[in-house]
Amino acid sequence: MADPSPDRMLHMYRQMQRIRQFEEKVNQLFLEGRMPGTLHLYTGQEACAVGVAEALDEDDWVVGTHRPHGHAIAKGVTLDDMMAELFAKSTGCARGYGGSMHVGDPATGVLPAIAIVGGNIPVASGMALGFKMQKTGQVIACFMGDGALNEGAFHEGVNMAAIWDLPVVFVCENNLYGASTPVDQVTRLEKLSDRAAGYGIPGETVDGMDVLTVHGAAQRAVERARNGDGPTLLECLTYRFVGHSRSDTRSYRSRDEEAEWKARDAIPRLAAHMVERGITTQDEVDAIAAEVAAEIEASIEFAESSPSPAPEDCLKYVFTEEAGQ
Amino acid sequence: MADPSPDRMLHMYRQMQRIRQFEEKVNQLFLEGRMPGTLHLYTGQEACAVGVAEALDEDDWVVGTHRPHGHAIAKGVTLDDMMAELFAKSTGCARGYGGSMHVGDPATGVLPAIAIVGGNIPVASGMALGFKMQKTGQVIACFMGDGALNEGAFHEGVNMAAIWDLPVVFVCENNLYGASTPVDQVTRLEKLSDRAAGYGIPGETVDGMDVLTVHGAAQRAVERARNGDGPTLLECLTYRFVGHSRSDTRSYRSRDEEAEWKARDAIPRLAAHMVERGITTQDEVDAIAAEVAAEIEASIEFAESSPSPAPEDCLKYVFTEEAGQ
Amino acid sequence: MTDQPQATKKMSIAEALREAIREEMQRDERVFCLGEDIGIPGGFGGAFTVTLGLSEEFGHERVLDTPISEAGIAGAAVGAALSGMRPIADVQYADFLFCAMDQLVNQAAKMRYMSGGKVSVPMVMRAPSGATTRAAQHGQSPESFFIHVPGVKVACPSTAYDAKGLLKTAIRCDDPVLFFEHKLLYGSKGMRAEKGALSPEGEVPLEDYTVPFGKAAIRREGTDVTILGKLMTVYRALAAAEDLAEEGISCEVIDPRTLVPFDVETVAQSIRKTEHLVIVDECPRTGGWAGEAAAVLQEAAFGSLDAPIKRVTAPDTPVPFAPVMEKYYIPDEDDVKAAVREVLRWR
Amino acid sequence: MTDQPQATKKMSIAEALREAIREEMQRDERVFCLGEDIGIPGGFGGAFTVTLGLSEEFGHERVLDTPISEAGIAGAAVGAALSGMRPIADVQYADFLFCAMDQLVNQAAKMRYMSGGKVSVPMVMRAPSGATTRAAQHGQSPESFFIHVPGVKVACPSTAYDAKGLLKTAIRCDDPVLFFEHKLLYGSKGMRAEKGALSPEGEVPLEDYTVPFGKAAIRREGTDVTILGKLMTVYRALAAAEDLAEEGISCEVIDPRTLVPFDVETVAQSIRKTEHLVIVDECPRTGGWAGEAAAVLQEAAFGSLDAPIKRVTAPDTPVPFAPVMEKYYIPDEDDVKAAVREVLRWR
Ligand SMILES: Cc1ncc(C[n+]2csc(CCOP(=O)(O)OP(=O)(O)O)c2C)c(N)n1
Ligand SMILES: Cc1ncc(C[n+]2csc(CCOP(=O)(O)OP(=O)(O)O)c2C)c(N)n1
Ligand SMILES: [Mg+2]
Ligand SMILES: [Mg+2]
Repeated sequence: MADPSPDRMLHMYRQMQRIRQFEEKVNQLFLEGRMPGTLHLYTGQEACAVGVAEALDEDDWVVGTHRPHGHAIAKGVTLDDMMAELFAKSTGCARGYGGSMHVGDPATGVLPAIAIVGGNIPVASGMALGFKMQKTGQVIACFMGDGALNEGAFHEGVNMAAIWDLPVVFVCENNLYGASTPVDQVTRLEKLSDRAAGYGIPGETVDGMDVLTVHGAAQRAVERARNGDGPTLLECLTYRFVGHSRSDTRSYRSRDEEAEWKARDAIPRLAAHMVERGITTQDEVDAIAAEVAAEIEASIEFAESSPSPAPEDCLKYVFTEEAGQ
Repeated sequence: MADPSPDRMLHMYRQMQRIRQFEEKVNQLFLEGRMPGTLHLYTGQEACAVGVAEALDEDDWVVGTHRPHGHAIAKGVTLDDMMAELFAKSTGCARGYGGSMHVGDPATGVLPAIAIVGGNIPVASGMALGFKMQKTGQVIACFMGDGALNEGAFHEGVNMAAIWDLPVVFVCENNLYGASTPVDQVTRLEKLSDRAAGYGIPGETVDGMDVLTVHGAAQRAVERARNGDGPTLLECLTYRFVGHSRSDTRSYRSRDEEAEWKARDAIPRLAAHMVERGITTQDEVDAIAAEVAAEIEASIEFAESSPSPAPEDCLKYVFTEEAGQ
Repeated sequence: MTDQPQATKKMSIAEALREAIREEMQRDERVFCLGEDIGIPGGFGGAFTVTLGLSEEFGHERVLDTPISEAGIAGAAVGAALSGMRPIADVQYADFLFCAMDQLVNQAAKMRYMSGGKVSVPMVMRAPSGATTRAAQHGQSPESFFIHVPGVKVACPSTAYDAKGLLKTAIRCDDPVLFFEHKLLYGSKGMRAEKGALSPEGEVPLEDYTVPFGKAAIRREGTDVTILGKLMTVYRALAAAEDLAEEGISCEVIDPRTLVPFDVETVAQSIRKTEHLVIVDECPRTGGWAGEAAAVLQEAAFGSLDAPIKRVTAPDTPVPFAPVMEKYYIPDEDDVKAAVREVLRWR
Repeated sequence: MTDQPQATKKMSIAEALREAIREEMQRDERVFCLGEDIGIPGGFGGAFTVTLGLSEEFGHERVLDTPISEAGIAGAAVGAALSGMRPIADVQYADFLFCAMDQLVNQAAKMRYMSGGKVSVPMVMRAPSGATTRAAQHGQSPESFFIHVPGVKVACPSTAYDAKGLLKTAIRCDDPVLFFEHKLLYGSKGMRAEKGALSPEGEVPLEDYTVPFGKAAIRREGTDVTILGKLMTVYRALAAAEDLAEEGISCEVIDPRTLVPFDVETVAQSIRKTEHLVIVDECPRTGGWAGEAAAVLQEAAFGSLDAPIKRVTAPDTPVPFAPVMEKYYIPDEDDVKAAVREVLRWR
């Protein structure tokens, strides 16, 4: 399949850099005690979010998981909005109400991430139903981990999307573990995308460490969705380079395995690909990384200088009419 | 495949007659206002319950659905116990606490039926887990309708049974409708047993109007389960000859369709098969039917002359230690 | 109660609900129904006939039959609402809400808050409540669970007028609404009629009107004791009040109409007059709505209360099957009368 | 409190729970654990380390890692219990109980009743509760939902001693028990430690003992006001009592230890002495446990109460993320002190 345009590839590279660097920074801030809450880092999986998001139009949507930074940034939530949210500031994309696990921004087509494993799947189907009924031509990409495939919500949500040919792409990021649990301990399937057959929809498994491969598969799935041919289950084989959450020493997996996957890092891989084809130079690539680093520093400044919500603001936004109750 | 022994075939015939006649009677009692509650009749599907139950040992278990009379009678709950329960008497199999939708009797290996569609599936897997851990060699058959396959509970329960090779047989009675909803409107699959592939377990679709076919398939599935080879999804194609529940005029399906299926009634079919092979005579078959009719009359007498629970008995059986709270 | 417009028609609650849905679907393209067996040609119109005929009128896309997937239904409603639609979802029996609990409690109720107010979830989830000799899994009154879910509103109509007016408010509300209907109040006709049903019919305006959330209705005025009930127990309370009047006891009967928001003030005012409060509820006692109402009102009306607040509720048991036990289980007018006499002994 | 045997060891609540499980698994072959990430070699020992090391000791069959399938887990526990086992299931955060609600409410709680007492479901479902800057879907305190489910018991240990003793009672109980543990009380060590945790350690007997259900503990004696709290709020109440003592206000602090059964009498007796009651609870206010307790106690101690019962609870909102808002959300000692002063103004 033909590569995307050079501009798009460069943009993909920038987006992956944004995610990677954003998370490296927030992890550091978190460990320094400057950032509250908990963190599930996406590091290593960037190609999945970016490959998919770049197959979507601006007014398409995504909905993420408990590990949503990548999904949100890839679809366009700004680093300022992200950083301020993680800093619990009222300039954050969720005004400090959501934090790391619920980042999103309707202005960029990102639903608040849903941190209940599998919980976003029926919601995504519902949104796709809404698109179809309103004939908007929009598509939603619903991200999920390998672990989510065993939730009842997956089953009900995917089946509904299947029978009604809804415009949704189910993206399963199979990073081999659900928290500490190896995927082969919780399913008998070798390929998770084989679950698609149970709903009569296409399933495809691709290299989730190659953004161009993900992008190609996502484009096909998005096209099917937009044409009224219904959902696809797209499995991206990937790996999180880091622990499940802040308190994970990763003793349940081997350092060899980690090294093997890190060698397949999607970010240098795309850079090498582009340099090889003469699409860009290593200098330009390095410049992008440096620009992103500066952006991130700026976002920290933005966040740190932003106001916190007032304590009693916690009473707001329960209902649309504040005085409703 | 070889037929079961003549004795077993005659017993199967008797069991199907028991279910059929029991329900014809309770329906009449119900319409006359002599019986309280609601009813979901199993009429037409008798071959499924009987074919499966006859493949089980006495200390094996079954768990039924909202349409459980057949499951319970097939596994050995007596007509007296059944009738008294439906009459809400304290001699009923659930002492009048459960009624039609919750018939069962642990003494015969029948869990109280679970009337939440799909709700019995995780429970069945759990019981099978208990059998496996205790190395009892027991098996449980879990009945469900075609509609239950779209519940999240199906997905979670079947997957668990699959990954742990649990001794359970999932019996899907596909009677073409979930209440008024045609099965092809709620799934893209032609064969529901194809869902089995999503869990890496065997699936098989059989003629649910032929008790010997069902029995053969059930035997294979029970054997797999007992040998530690895990669960099977057994789809029985069948039909309820009557409405979904007492208040169903069946306007959502055609009388032609009904006639077609009624022509395949499993009860005369087994009788004909046995008579043809010289296993029995029409007279003997008629005698069985007459014996069953007498049994049912006796059960009505038993039920009607049994005491009702006292009103305040409703406070009992919440906890094991009555004074616990 | 809001002023009633001129043209009215006698309707059952099922009919009034159907009217509300029909009018809202005519008024607003975004409104649609989804649920099990709601629109199948020749089908039931839902478990209690509420959507009967609507798929013929509006098409099967807007009266959408779903698989038996309650979490999927609730999630579909959440998502469709987020996309700009106005879904009216339903479960056939309120008991099945437990299958959809994550979607209702963790998603529908929290989406707006988690987004910092940037999204909203205008959906209605209808659920038939109450015991009707169908035993433990088809007779629960789970409305109390939902008053404990910040982010959802809870409506409980007991008359045909309210059924239409409250449902319209619910459909137009930008927040998720749990809408509980009592099986014995529907007045469904034909084979779907319920044994022992009360089926109150009422004059219902044919024009557009709404009943606001959070405004209780005084169903009967009185001076000696306030009785608070909802859904079916409003009628139990009214029957008790009728009988007690003959004994010279004057009862004020109040129907909150919505549990969230709850009109504390109307009840508190009544207590200031009557100095006695009895709460009648079909939910099991412990942790139920009656307890919450008692807790709020003992505070709001402290000093006015001449006696402890008495709760008349279902006991802390599942719903039994046997009609004799079920009758004992459901609070009835005799239970209410006994409670009223008891609180009045403190005078 | 029951008499404490001799040999004891200082333990955190996480350790005490682990001890209870270990001893019960040694004592009774039927006892086993199932849940997510509880037994993976090199793994976490569950979300809060409670099962750490147990799979090494008892094998992976008895410390069974499950798929992420909460309804499946709960159902497996129900079924295994019905087959004669004694499962201890868990969810990683109490918020996920909503995914298993049908199995818990419609199956576990009702199986015995629906069978007319012929079967029983001896299972424990453990659930970590409480807000810890993880926002709306990982910080709920859903215990109040379960007091409204007839057929399940509800335990809420606040000390290491109780954690071990109540969990043993739960495991030996023939009925389903919902067992709520507070995340800030575990005292989990290392990287799994919680920020802002209280982690009370306590002397825990090394021998076998149980703490009975339905017997409240008086955590501090006093004469002016009774404060009822559970889990984390017991400590908020004790801190408030400490401060108020300096103002000359003497508080009695009571910890119910189990919500179902609930020890009304111990609290009522205290009220007869103090004539004032404040209830502190991290559950959202409306429909929460504090309301139920208030409703029961206004009746049980009517006439003794000199002031309305005051509830100090989380507000009717989801759990916010921002720590400043979360601090406002969670009832703390200042809120308790203000409430105590308020009820005492009625003297
Ligand atoms: C319903 C539910 N159960 C459990 C959890 C706790 N939990 C959070 S992430 C996680 C593992 C998820 O695994 P997977 O779906 O593979 O996603 P990954 O973390 O690998 O991205 C678990 C068990 C949860 N958030 N929601
Ligand atoms: C969770 C749940 N949802 C809905 C229902 C209402 N209901 C009872 S039976 C039924 C249809 C079931 O269809 P199927 O599984 O095919 O079984 P059948 O009735 O055909 O035997 C429905 C929707 C229920 N009992 N439980
Ligand atoms: Mg994973
Ligand atoms: Mg069916």
